[in-house]
Amino acid sequence: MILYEFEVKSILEKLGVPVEPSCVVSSPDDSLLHSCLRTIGPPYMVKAQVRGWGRGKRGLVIPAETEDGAVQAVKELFSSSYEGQRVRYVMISRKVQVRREYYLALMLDADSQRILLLASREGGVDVEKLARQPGGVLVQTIDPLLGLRDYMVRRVAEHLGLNASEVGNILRAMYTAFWSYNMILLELNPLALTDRGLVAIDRKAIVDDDALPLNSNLSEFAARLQEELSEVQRISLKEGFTVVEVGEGGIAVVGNGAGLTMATMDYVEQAGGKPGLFLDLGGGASSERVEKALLLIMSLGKYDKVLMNILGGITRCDEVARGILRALERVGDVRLKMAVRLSGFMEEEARSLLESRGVRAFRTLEEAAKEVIS
Amino acid sequence: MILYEFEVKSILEKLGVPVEPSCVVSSPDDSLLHSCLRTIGPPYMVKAQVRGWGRGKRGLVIPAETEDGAVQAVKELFSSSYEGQRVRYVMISRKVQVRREYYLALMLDADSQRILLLASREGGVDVEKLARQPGGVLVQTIDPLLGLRDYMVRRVAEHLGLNASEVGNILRAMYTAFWSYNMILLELNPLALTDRGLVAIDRKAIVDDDALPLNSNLSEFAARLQEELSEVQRISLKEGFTVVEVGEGGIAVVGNGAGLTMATMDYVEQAGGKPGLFLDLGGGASSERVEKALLLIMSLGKYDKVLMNILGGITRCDEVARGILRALERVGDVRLKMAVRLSGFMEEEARSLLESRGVRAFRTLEEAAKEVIS
Amino acid sequence: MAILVDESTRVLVQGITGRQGSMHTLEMLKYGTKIVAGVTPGKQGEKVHGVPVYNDVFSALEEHPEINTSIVFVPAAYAPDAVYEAIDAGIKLIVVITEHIPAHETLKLVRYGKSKGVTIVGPNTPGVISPGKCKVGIMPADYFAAGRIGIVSRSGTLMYEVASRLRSEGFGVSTAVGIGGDMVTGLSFEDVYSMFVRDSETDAVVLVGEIGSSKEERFAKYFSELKVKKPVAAFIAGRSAPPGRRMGHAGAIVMGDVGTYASKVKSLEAAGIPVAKSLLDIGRVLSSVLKTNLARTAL
Amino acid sequence: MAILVDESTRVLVQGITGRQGSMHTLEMLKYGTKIVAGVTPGKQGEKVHGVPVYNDVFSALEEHPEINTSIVFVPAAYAPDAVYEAIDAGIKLIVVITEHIPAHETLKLVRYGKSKGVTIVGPNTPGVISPGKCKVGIMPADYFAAGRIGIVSRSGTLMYEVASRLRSEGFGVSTAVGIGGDMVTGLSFEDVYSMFVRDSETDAVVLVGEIGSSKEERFAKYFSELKVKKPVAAFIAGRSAPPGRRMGHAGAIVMGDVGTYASKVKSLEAAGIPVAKSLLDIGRVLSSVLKTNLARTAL
Repeated sequence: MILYEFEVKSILEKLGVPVEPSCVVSSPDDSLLHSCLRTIGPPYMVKAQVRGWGRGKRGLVIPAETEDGAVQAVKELFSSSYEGQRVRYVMISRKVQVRREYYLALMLDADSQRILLLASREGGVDVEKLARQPGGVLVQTIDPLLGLRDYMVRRVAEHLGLNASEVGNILRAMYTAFWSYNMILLELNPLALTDRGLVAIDRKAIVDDDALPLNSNLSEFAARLQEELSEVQRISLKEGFTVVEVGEGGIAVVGNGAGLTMATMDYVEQAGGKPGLFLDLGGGASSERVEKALLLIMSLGKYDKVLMNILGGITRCDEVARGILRALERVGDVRLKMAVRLSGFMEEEARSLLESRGVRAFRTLEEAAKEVIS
Repeated sequence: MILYEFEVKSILEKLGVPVEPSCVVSSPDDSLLHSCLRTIGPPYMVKAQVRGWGRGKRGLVIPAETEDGAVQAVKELFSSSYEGQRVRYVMISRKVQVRREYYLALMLDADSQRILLLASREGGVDVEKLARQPGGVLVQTIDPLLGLRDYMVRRVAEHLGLNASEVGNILRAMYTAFWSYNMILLELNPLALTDRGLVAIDRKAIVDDDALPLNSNLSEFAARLQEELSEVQRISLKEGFTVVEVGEGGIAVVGNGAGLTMATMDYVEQAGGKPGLFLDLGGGASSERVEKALLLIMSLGKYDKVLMNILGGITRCDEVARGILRALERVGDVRLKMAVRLSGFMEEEARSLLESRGVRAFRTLEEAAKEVIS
Repeated sequence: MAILVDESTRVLVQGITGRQGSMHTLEMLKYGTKIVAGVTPGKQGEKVHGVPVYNDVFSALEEHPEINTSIVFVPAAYAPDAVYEAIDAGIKLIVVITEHIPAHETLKLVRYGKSKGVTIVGPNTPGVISPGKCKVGIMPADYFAAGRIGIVSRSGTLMYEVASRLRSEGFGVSTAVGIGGDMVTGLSFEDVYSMFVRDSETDAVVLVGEIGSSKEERFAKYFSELKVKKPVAAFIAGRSAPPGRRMGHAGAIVMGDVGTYASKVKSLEAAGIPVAKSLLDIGRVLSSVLKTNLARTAL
Repeated sequence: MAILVDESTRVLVQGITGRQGSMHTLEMLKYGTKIVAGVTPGKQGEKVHGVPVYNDVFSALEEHPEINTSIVFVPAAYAPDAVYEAIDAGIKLIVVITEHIPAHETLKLVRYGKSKGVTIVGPNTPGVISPGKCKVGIMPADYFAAGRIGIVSRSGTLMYEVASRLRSEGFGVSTAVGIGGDMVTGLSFEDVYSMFVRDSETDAVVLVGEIGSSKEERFAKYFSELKVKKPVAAFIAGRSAPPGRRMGHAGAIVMGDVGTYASKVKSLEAAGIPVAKSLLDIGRVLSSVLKTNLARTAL
């Protein structure tokens, strides 16, 4: 889950990272807006809160010199959208006089299987460019059993040409946040040098979805996300499905396991079919979950064909078959063309269940795919 | 440094370990004594506070049923001594109704180079006996990079037949204390099971002397120890000497390095001499420190001979020689018979310095020892 | 020989009384795996399909010192603790079936395991099977015929699919290893491949990858620098997937443009590893590497 | 060959601008040790006896990738951090001269080093010397003649004394290692001895111990179970010391009655290791083990 900037700000602020004064409104008519503007005082930076990057380039950050200008900017942002999503929150910050911008980040790197601390003398959008120059970005590895050590702080401070104790306070807070909130990524970009020292004026974080049910520090943020979900997303999250719209095709590809479902989709495309939806049931799907997945697909109204590829194992084929039959019963008159490939644990039971109700079950992916592509 | 029981109690109490009500007085006339007794209420356990073990066996723990009895006990304890030291503090505790006694300890084990968590179903003095039976004491290793994990808590609770969440709270507090106060040993003995759950009614800890100057959590305890030191101990601590009275002999053995000084003392004894004092100067002794060490020995008035064995390296022989000469100058008319063996870094300079003032410097330990033994 | 598990494997099942633990204990026993004990706190004295249950790993090991492998079915919230216990008790191979363990937990766990010389398979893995010898996992055994091809896969069901296609084309498997689908796993492709290279019963390796992360690219680099090799054929899922999102600037800094299907295929092919473009092609590609490479890589 | 340090050793001095660091840098240079760089935060660009100084270990290694050994003179409060930096930068042998590092810090440090395959000598050690080849330490070089006897010692100055007695009786040293006098150290007697056993330039080992802890008893047990051995002669300081205090019940539970002079001598002798009863005796005892044992332990 990508956190909102204002959520990350509140985490960092609690941990003692210097930030600018700001407030957040959830509509242009928010009763807090005017008192907020007065408390903060001009000049302002008015920033749409979005779950993603590239906000600046899309005009979703607007500077304003006056209260009126800020009100105008807030209105404008609430009528904007970001990747098809309407803007739900707008943050109004005191605009800070920046002498220089830096970049600081912590990330969990899947490849090196370490935590990486990244630091650059150039904040903002130039970081990626800078990274291609040798020595442009300092990459310091942090061993998870050791944690952040003083020598790392010294190296970063040295690289940035900044005071080690100030940088140390920020890094220690970041490292604490990283673990306390299961952050896979935490970026301060830019970290601004002002006349009063360092201020983290923009910040982003991604938290590990697997930690959401386990880490109570995250419940507030998880609840906010929950409210924003579409029906499809809500069901997917609840049932453990991964659902991705992959194109304009009419074939929904369903499988158990991400790799298998992807490979199935790849095959459909190679065989000339047009996949439109990817749905991974996850491991050990029960009949209820299979039923829900199919009802979900039907509810979207975009797909006229379903190719389901199930390899039994932790998943029982007969459970899958029962789920299919229950879904078909529920919707009654079905326009959906359905091809099921089943193999593995309880395969024969599944096949006879399905065929007793006139649903064809194939032994190979090739046969099943042919059915929906033709 | 061995902490006082009341010091350990205050640490554990802050960390949430259940303890009995108690207070500490520093003299039988302490103005707090009566209000203390009233607040706690009878029956009482009156306990001398000593830096060591075996208090019970020496009659330094006295139960009292009434206020008067407790006052009596306090008086008695203040007139007692422990290993030659007068009792400086007495703790009055509410006597707790004990259903069963357990033993819990954390120690830094030099040999396995791990932290050991020890747990026994039998508290009090039987622990050592119990340890000889297989399974009598549970020994759980804790990896310092991993820390205390839930499975360890479960194992201990299981072994003791106690509730895991109650034991867990105590163990987590102990583990925190162990690291926050650089404890080499922390013992709850006994940990008592009462009608209101577990209560740590006696507790001991040793902290690492090397942490005293570095860990501010320890300053309060270090300051208390400082007040109790004799002049010799104070100087030794300040200068980094290790001074031990080893017997009734008149020879003070001085060396640079514990191993060398011990070996020198061993040699003296084998050659028929009677060592009385062991003094390790430590590494890199300056002339000032050598001077102070010699003045210290003279101030004790018990030793008429000094054998000094110095191997130069990090220590400069000429510095040692200067220190000797300065000490001799200071005391003027010296009764002390002094034999010095010097070897290594700046040996020749040292030898000529000493001999110019009539102090004999030997090349071998055998010769030097002969001088003081004869 | 095979790798990781074989006839000498003696298994402890952690979380044996749970639904999954119990069901797969039975399946493994049916396959012939030597399961000697199980653990569930508070259930000491019970039996699951005849296997005795203990409260903790230490107690199980006291009674069954022959245990050399553990399989973990404990739920995500408690799984790390279960694995730490197994590591500290001295078990050297731990297969973690559990999914949804937070990545931070796994990161520490894997690092700790490595520091103690412990091999962790998973988490979120179907496990390991050496057909005809031993299965420590949840994979349907029928898909895996015994033979001389090693399989290493990030994905579970896709590994079954690949195994079953190999079987239908006459290839058997020496050992199949699911390294697990999570961000952080105990084993990398490189780790497993190097075991196959040393295994006298493996002639070639099928690598089953997917888009995302740079695990395949890293393997390609490793492979291209190796001196002693066995032939490898690869399959990568996700050719038709739309591009995923990157992790902000940090992702771009650290990973560059890797992780896509194109990047993976390019890296592997540049290293001399042919990539089957379709599931149907795997057998053919494998046959081709076996023919062309055997001569120069025979050990 | 020798062990730990030899002609191929390239040294980084951490804390080079301090009094001790600077003085011993000079001494080591005089001995012929190849010191290629030093580190003191904030002093980059300076030189100490001609050795360039860097702000951090990573910078030093960038300029001098040949560094394979570090010697640490950093004060106790900062020494652990310095060692962590050296470990993380990839240096595989670290000699920690610093004394008074709290035991908890050393415990973590040593464990961390081991988990990364790093050898830590010390803390509170005089260091390591392979006479005629390389000295990474603070010992007075004159005491150590080159030869074929390995020395391993807990104590610093006592190690010099023993070396000088060996020299005066005609024995030279292959390598002398001070494992350090602290409670927790990076190397044990066993670790160093096993290196000597593998070293073709070492014929026998002199073990210099002292009372307290059970390091000597553990070595005796280890030695008695070894198959391939070289002769050992021991000396233990503290025969005349009054008994020390034990660490409460826990000490008794864990250690029993070990740690005394009598216990150490008994354990060593039972394992077949003769103990010199006096400093004057070491040469004779060493000669005797060389004669009686060489035949059966020649490698």
